Amino acid sequence: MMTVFNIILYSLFAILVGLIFLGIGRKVAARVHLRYGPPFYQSIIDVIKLMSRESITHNFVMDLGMVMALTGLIGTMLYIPIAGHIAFESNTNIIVIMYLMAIGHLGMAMAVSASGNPYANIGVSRALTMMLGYEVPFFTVMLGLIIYNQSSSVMVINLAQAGSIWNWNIWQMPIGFIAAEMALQAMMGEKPFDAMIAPAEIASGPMVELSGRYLGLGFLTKAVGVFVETALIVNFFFGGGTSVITFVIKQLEVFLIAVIFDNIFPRYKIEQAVKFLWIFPMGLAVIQLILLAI
Amino acid sequence: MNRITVETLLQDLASRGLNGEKISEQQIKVFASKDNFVNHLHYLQTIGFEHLANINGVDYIAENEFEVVYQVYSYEHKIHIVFKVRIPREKPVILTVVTLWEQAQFYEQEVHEFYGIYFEGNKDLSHLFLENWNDLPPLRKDFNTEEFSEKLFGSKRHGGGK
Amino acid sequence: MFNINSLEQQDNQDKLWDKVINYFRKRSLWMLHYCTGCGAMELPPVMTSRWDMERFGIGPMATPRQADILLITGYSSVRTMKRIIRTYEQMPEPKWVLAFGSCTVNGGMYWDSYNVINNLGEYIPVDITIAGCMPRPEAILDSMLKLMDMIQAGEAKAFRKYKENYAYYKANQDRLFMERGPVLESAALRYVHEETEGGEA
Amino acid sequence: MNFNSYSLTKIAKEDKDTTYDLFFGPNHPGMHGNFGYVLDMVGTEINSVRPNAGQLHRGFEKLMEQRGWVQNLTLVPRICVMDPDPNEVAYCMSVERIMGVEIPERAKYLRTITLEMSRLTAYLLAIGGFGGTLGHYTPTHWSTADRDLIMDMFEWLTGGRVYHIYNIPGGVRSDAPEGFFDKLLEVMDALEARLPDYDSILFENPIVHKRLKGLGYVSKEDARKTGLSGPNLRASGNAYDVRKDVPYAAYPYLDFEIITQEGGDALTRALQIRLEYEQTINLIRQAVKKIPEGDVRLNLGLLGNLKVQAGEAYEKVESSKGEFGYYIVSDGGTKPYRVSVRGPSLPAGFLWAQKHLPTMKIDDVAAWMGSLSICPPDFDK
Repeated sequence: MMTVFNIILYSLFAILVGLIFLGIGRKVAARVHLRYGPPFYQSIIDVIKLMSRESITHNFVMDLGMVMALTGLIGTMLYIPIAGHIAFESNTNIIVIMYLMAIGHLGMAMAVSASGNPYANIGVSRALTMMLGYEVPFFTVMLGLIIYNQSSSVMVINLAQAGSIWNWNIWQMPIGFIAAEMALQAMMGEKPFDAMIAPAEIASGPMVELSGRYLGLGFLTKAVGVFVETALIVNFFFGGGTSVITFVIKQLEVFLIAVIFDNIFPRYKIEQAVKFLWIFPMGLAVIQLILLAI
Repeated sequence: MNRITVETLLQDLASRGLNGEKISEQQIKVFASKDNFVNHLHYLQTIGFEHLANINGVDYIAENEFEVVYQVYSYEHKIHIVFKVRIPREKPVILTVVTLWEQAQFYEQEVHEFYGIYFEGNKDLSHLFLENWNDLPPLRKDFNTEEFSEKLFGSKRHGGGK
Repeated sequence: MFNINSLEQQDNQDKLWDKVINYFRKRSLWMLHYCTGCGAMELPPVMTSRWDMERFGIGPMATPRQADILLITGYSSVRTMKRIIRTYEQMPEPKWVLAFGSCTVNGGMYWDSYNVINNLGEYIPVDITIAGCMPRPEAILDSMLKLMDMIQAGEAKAFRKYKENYAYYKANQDRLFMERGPVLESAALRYVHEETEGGEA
Repeated sequence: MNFNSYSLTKIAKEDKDTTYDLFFGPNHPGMHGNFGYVLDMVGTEINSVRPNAGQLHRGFEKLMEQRGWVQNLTLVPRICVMDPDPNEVAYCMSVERIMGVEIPERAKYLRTITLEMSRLTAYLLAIGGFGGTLGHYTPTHWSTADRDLIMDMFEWLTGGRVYHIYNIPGGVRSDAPEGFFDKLLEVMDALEARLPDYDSILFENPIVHKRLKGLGYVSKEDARKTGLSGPNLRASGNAYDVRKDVPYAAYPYLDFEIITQEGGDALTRALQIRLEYEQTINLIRQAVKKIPEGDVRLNLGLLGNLKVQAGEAYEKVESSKGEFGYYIVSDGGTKPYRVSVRGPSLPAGFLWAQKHLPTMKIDDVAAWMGSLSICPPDFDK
């Protein structure tokens, strides 16, 4: 019973924090554009509005896919420690996280292919291609972390960095951190790696056919995704957090760096993006791995 | 190639049997017959008039003739030629110039759509702009646009006032 | 023609829930990124730094499925009208239509054109019309704020009008799009060319 | 790493059933205006393309035959909403040519200033367009806000923000208000000071270079033969500019060079716009400095009843998109007998679409369209 309660609490927390992050991101982007921007709670309003709208479904697979995308990411989130709190304790949770994170995209792919819109299909094939691009360097960095800490538990990596700021992995493996940051940019779908959304090319890609509740679920997936991805970086490189507040502040910093980069670059084409990801972050990750091995 | 002036160009064209008139220092108009105008345009193209700016029609309903006007310009000589060809209104058929300029394809489609002039040799004269159009080509003088709008869209002069 | 009474009855049924949800609806208006005419030229200033409509939660959206507002930015030709109707019918409810400029009221300066419809309201229901050619950015922003007030008060119900009077709208639409004969008698003067042999020059 | 060489789409090209029609526009965020291409696709590669025009068709040329000579001035700027003044000037010049009148010197300078201001607004939009099509919205937001500085100046000068109807047959409507030129020079300084920002965020951005380089190449000869004009022509290495070759307004008195580049691809066209942007600021400064005192319009009698003697003329003006030409036939009445408009975008929008797009993927369509500065209303009319 307690676990069920925990799961609901964790998911609500992740969704709320993710949505507020998205709102703050929009606000920061607006400042870069020299304008005021929406209030920070705008994303929450958007989602509530979307949930109240008429929703057009194409078939059962579309409903299932959208729910699968959201639950996949929420499932991932449950294995990630937030300032020492964790829903499911596990010794090898990096492996589980690696698997579960793909489910979000696969669910989206299922839902979107079911709609049959060619723009959506192009978008989803781009999203999956992009996944190939960023997962390889990101998991290589993770491999480095596992070797360095002799453990594949996020909690252990987290605790190893406790004590002082200088224990953080960002100082221990700076090259790996840069590689992970680049991969993170692609993971969150921020520019220059947002080829899967690309409104000017494929009219917002996977979201073309989504209306009302489905788009709302898409937003929630995005919000949880942001939470999960920033939480991973904070756990791996910034020493987790002593309290939930500091943890979330660190997450926000990681997210805002991504937002700033998002606003100073145009987007790569998908093949250019994958090429970039397989050369630069991958190269850096391998260099880091070699340095650790020596 | 020597720079041609308006006067020498008019003389040159007169020797080839084309009447012309000067409009300004850098612009002339030329009248050609529908039988051999393509040759003349080809000649003009070879002496440097390589820019086809537009093809448009004019409906001279009083004289019962259409006129097809080719706007040709030379980057070298800096002269613009308004090249005019008259065709009868009952049988508005003229040769195409797609072989000389590729973009003529679309100008001819446009003139066909708006005047009903047929360009012999042009393979695709489908409508570019109008859909579900069964009336006279709209730019002909005997097409009454106000009456059309009134019947189909219910428009009223002065917005229905007065 | 429009059955106002039944609309009001429907409104009274779910008032409380609507009041709450209307707040969220008015604070998050997504408009469709479709420029049907030249009035769209004043949208970039409204969307970007100078007037910044995102302050009010208004933003452009890529597809009709995602959008709440359809902006008819100026005159619409017959071909555009077809696409507007398709777009409008794809949008999920609740949806609103803003019509820009004089051309959408009575054709404006294109009143006697053979390809521009005169009164947009005959083909789809319009919530707000903004006068002017083209409307200034302030007018656009003001109309958005007015629409927000109308949504909060539950007055912006034109999309229901479309359902209840579908026959009326459909008849008007069909007049334009159904296969039809010539509108004017002068069409008999048309010349039809028969390809002569050796047509190639 | 060449993804094309082993992609499945190559195999699929032979299979007839795998192609599908994709409607790129009119209702598409990447489309410039209400226009569209129907793309015949295999995977993400384009097989062939069919322009889907006509959504903007208003029958301008017919309507102009229904209205008086001066009434038509309300119609002409609406042919190109991004850059409206060249239309007014070309129309007025054609009318003046038929009437055989010469406008006062001060009016010529005022026309030049409005033309160049209009060009600046169009270039700022084009800069925003480059950003938007590449998914880079920061320059879009900046440049649209900067464009408003000029819009405010236009409003002060003419009373209209977008459509000005400032040029009339015989000159311009009224003289510039007091203090206008000083303020205009200030605005020019402000806009010039913004250029380094645009350089660093857009024109020198490595990803922009990567995206645009080699896209939509037009060779020097092809550009001349197919009727491209304006920045597109000059970016392919042709030194042709109506302002220099067939001088009009006050351009003969101003000192400027035709800017040409050799590249011929989308990147060169983007840089061309950036270079000409600088030149335009310079031209406005020169014109403001040299403007003489005097009348701003001829007395042509009551303009509402203006009669133009029989005749015809084709006059062209260099707009931000290329050569705008007005061919006007008058039969001596109170209405034109025929007005034909030459819009600059047709060769790019139709012909080059059919040449370029089948070599591209869906990714590049919007950027390609922006780079050729295609403005659909000027061929849709």
